[in-house]
Amino acid sequence: MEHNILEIDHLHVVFPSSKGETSPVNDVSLRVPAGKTVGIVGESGCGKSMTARAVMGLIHAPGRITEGEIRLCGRDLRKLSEKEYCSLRGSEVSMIFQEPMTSLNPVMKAGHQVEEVLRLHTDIPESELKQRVIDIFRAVGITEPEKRYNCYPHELSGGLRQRVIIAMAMICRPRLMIADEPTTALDVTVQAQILRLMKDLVSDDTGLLVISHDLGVIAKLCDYVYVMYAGRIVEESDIFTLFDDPQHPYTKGLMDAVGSLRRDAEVLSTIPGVVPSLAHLPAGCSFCLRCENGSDRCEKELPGLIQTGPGHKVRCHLMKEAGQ
Amino acid sequence: MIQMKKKKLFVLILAAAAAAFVSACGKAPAGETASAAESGTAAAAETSAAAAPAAQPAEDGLLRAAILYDMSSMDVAKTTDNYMVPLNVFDRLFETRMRDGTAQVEGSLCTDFTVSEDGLRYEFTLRDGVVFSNGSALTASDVKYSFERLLIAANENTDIPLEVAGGEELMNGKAKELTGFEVLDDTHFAVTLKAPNAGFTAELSSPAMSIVDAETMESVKNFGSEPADTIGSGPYVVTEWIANDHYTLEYNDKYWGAEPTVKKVDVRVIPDPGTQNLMFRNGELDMIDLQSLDSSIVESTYKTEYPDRIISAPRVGVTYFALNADNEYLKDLNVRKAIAMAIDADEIITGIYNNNAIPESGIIPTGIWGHNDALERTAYDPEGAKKLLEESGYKDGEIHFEMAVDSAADSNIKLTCQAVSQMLEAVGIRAEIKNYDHSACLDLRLSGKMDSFIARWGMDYNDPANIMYTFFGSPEKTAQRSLNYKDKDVMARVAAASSITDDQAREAEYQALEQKIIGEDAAWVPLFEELHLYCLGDRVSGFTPHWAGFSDFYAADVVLK
Amino acid sequence: MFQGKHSDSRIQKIPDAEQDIRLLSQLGEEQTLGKKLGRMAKENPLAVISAAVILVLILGAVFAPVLTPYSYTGMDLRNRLAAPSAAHLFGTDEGGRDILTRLLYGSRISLLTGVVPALLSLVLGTALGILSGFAGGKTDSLIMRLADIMLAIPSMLLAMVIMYTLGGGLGNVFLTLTLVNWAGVARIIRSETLKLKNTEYVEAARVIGVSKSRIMLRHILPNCVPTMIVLFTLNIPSSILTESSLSFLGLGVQAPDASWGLMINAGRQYLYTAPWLCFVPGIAIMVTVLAFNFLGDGLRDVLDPHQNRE
Amino acid sequence: MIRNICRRLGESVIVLLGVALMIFVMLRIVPGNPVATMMGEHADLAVIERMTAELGLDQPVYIQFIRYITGALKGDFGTSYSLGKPVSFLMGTAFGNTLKLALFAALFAWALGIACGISAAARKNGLADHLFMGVSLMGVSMPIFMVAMLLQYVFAYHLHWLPISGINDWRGFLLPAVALGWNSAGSISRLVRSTLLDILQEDYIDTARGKGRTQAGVLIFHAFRNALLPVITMMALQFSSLLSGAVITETVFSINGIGRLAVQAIAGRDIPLLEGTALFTTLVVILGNLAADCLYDILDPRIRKEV
Repeated sequence: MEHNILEIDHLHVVFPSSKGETSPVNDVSLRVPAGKTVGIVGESGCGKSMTARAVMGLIHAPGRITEGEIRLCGRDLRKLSEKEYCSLRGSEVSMIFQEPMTSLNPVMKAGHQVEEVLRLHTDIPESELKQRVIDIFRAVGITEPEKRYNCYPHELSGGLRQRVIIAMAMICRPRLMIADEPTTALDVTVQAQILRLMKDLVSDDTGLLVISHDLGVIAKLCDYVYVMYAGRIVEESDIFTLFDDPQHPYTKGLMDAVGSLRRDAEVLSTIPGVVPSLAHLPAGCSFCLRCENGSDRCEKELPGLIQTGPGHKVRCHLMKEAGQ
Repeated sequence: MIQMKKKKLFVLILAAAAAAFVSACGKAPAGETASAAESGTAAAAETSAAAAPAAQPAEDGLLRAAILYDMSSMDVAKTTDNYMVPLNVFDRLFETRMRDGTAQVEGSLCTDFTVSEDGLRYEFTLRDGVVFSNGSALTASDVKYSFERLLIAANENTDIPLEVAGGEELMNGKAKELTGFEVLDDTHFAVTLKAPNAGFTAELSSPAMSIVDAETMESVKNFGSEPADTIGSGPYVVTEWIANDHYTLEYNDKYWGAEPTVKKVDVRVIPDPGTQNLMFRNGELDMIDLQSLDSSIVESTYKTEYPDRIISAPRVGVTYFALNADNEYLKDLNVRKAIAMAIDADEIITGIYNNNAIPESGIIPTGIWGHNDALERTAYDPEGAKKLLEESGYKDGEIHFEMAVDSAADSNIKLTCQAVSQMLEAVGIRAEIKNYDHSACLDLRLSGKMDSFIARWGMDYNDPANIMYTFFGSPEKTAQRSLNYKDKDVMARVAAASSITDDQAREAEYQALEQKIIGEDAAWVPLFEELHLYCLGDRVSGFTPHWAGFSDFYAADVVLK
Repeated sequence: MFQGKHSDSRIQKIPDAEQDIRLLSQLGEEQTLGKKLGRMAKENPLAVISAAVILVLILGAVFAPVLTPYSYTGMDLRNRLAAPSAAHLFGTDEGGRDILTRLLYGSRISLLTGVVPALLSLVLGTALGILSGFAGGKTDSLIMRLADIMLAIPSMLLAMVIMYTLGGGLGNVFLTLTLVNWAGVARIIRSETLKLKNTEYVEAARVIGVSKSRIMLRHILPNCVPTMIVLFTLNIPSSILTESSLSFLGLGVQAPDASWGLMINAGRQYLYTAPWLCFVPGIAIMVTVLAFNFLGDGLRDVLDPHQNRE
Repeated sequence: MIRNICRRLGESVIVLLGVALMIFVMLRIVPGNPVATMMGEHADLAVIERMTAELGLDQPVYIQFIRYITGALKGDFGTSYSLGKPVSFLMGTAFGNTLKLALFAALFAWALGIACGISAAARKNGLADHLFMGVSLMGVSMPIFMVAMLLQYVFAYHLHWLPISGINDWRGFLLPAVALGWNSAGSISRLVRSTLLDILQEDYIDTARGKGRTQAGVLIFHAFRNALLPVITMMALQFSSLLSGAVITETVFSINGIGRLAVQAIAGRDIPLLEGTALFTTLVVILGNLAADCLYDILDPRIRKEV
């Protein structure tokens, strides 16, 4: 079995709040094999960003990880001291955040913000730093990199800012890169360029974890996908099976909502109802309220992840074990 | 990149410093019992302050003193509140010295003088061989110049030279020189007065009549600001003066008199009494003027720690409660009498001044020639005061007037105001305290519209006229003191009293006037005469303060160990 | 909105609008002020304690005559500077008056003198600060030069002018303190405004045509609240202490009456021999400042949208 | 930027003239005659009138103002009535001491203030946060004379580490600087904490943490730089107030500074000295605020693009 860059087992993240404890990440397990791009898809608020933050150890107080293991290239991140975690962030694992407009420090030059990563994690002499940044800028497709080096974030367009953030994330060649909604804030043309750029990032001993609610992005980038709903993984499979044969009702709903050029539906279909608030989740399958063939067994009893095919698991009572 | 460890260290140091700082001030400072009343406080009975630095040996003759406010000028013609330089750098024809309890006028530059039958013409003989610090001889023409310059400059101290014939004319520019002053030869001169004045020699001993060197004065533009130009014949010369910081006096080896033990005086401007207190107890000052410290501190600190080193001398003068006769209520004699009966001066003396004051009953204070011990005081009788007010038809609380307080006055005076205000309230008179800053307060008093106030008048020379004439000499003078005393002929008699030649007759006249003004008319309520306390450092063995209890003193009178 | 059809078989069944609105409302119920304060109480006990302390101070001020037997001006020259004892809980001052009584009576003046000018200068300073920061150009220069003048004029002289023209009442103390303090507040709020003026959401609001005054009120002012609360709490002690120096000029409270500032200044020379004269009012001021500070912080955490993001 | 500064300096001349005129007008409203105060107890109305006329104080205000301004332009700021020395000389010596004291105090205040502010913000509502808040608020609510006298008592009198008063060597500046600075440190730390808490919510803070910055590194190199604007303004205000003299600290530690001169000028209605100290304070306030405004452009590029 190829070795995995990232292994998450039964991860639980808990947020104490005035209305009792909520758990945006509930018993999540996933793998990012070397050389592969893995996606997490789901509506906003389903816990996908929280999972990514858990890996980076950037969960906002008062949230905290209560159970589960996160291993990066075999090292259990939860056992690291703050100092070790800091030396890891940006060099071994890096993250591209969602909002390019506000993810760069407004009072620091773009070039300096990228240079900072090198200064923190490498001992490249001061003189060479600027050149390395200009090279990475050119690599991520930033035109006139020397000029952009001295620009401030407010002088750059959204696309350019996202490229600077990507440059920042990849400059130290991290083993794992996490992209949280990398293209959401960008217009379509720039989106395509960014996606192509991210495709080339993955090499055989690194991994890419992409988080998005946009199935188009997932389809273009990912080899293997996890579908999350209300803090839990409801379906996981390789990209082709997922699109050809979505089994979990929620995944099917998502697929219908996307609509495709093949079907000429004038009106896109939607999933009735709304994502339940994490505070009062039903005991059983959290999708039961919105599921057409939701039965009372669904409501009471939490279905486990059933293996319905090679590399394909679904969390739904209706599924039958592969081969039965 | 700052590691977290270093920051934690920094925080710990900060916390430790804060803790030490808080605990140190929490317990009452070492050596002091908390208060005179009872000592059952949390004051740690730690021994007195950590060993003060060893006092330097006294042979270098250095005396370290401190003052609260810097002098504004070294020229006595331009200032009346700081006499340190005039007393030590210049000489006068006469000096007033405290000899076994009474102030005596003694010859200084004058060795002898004769007075004519009608008391108008004085002939003086100057001491021979006296030279200024720049070597030029002190002659009669210098004395004449010293009289004339006061009238020509015509600012503060003009009332003494004005008594000389021709003084008025010189001041108004009608005459070129002081006609009443004849220079007979280098060491003899004669002065003719406009009217006989028995206290003339006493007046010549006041700091204003310091003798300056005529030659230097001609060449110097702004006399009194540069130490180099300040040429006198006294025991010291000013070697350095940095405004608002310090000035230094050093022994003038050309001085004609006996050589004092103090060779150098370093006077530093220390505006905070608390700081002076600490510096003295830390051995950085050789003497301290306790006037500005609250008497409770003097009692609890100095009287316990340095019982044998305290010098006390009366601050010759009187602290009085002035009543403005123009005020609608205070113009009524009964109200003024009731006020006098309502104030218990003894309570104030014991409570606020810890017995560092002598009760006064009239205008001419204790220690001044002409003081009348026999003048009986208005007895403290609040019930009598209430009855008197009722008889005069005043309802309780109807009488109200303002008691002005100068915010620059020292805390004992302010406390006295509050005590008096409360005593008056007890008899139904509302005297509301209103603070004024120094200039506004003076302005209001000069305008004659200040209802009532408590202040201290310090005597400048040993003669009753210095207070009687200043307060009751003329309608303008009494108006400027916001007393507005009404009896014109009494005021005329006060003005005339100065020229009575026979001492007994003059004394009897002043005492009769005092009985009329205070006894009958109750123009003001005399309270007490403060004692001026000083404390000597361990390098000083003896000190005789100025006869009138000034804060300024003759450095020559300090004896170092 | 949420119309639209499902898969082909259920084209006609378009969910009705009310059901969706009801469901949507569950998402984030609009938090009424009462609920917010309730939440603050649970999450931030310090703010609650502070509110209680402020209430106690106000009650102490109001019911002062009931609480102590002594009169606050009654002098007892035999019992000067007595240390704290059973008879006098906080001891007596230089005039032999009971310090606890004067503290309670003094709180009437000092609480007002602390809070009112701080509030007035906050309102005046913030308004002019935001206006000058946001408008820029001529208005900015005019307001800032006015601020420079107010900062430069010696405050004691200003106090005296006000006293001799408008009289010495407490109102004029507030006026003086406000005139002295507002310039500092204006400059700091202006710097906040300059920073906020260039943020994306303010420019976005400007682009869609929101009027200038609305932008100032809806976008810039709420974001200045944290700094405003800090400036407010910092101005309280300085106003209380400055009041005593005004009293020396004849403005406001006069000697036998009590205020915390006056008590501390009167106790100055007895600091080494009778430290409680200074420490008791000093601690009272500090307790007041801490109370307003924690209450301010508590209010800010609740009201500030940033803070309570899930 | 340069054009902006020149315009500002032009405006400042108007402010200076405005203040100078206001002082004259104010002194006419407020009672108290400089000559009477100078002469004190022995003041005699006749002599006062004559001296007042001599000094030209009985002239209408605008004539006095014009005469003062023409004199000032020629560098002659008149002679102080109460101290008898030229105002420029008095201000010269006093300014030296006040400047040194201001620098020592500002250094101490800002170092302590910023360190406490950042540490308090780092652990919001933690023990450190409340400890620093208590210390800073104690500083703000204790009058300066108390801090000064207690420091003097403990460190100078008791422990003999530092001189009780006087500034003949640098050690003399330490205690006054701490006394003066403690109050300013309290304000700075409160403002730094509050602005930092705001900025820590921003997204670029997560980016910085994502780059591997430690908590302290994020606070100082990213968060604090964005919090500087209001902090710099408060520092400018504090420094100009320090430069216009701290009369209480100067009194307790016997420092011949501008503060004492200014108070003496007001108390004695000493017009030349009062004008001198007031104009000096105005200049210091103008330059302080101008420096702060220029720093805005350097610190926050978004503001710079407007100029």
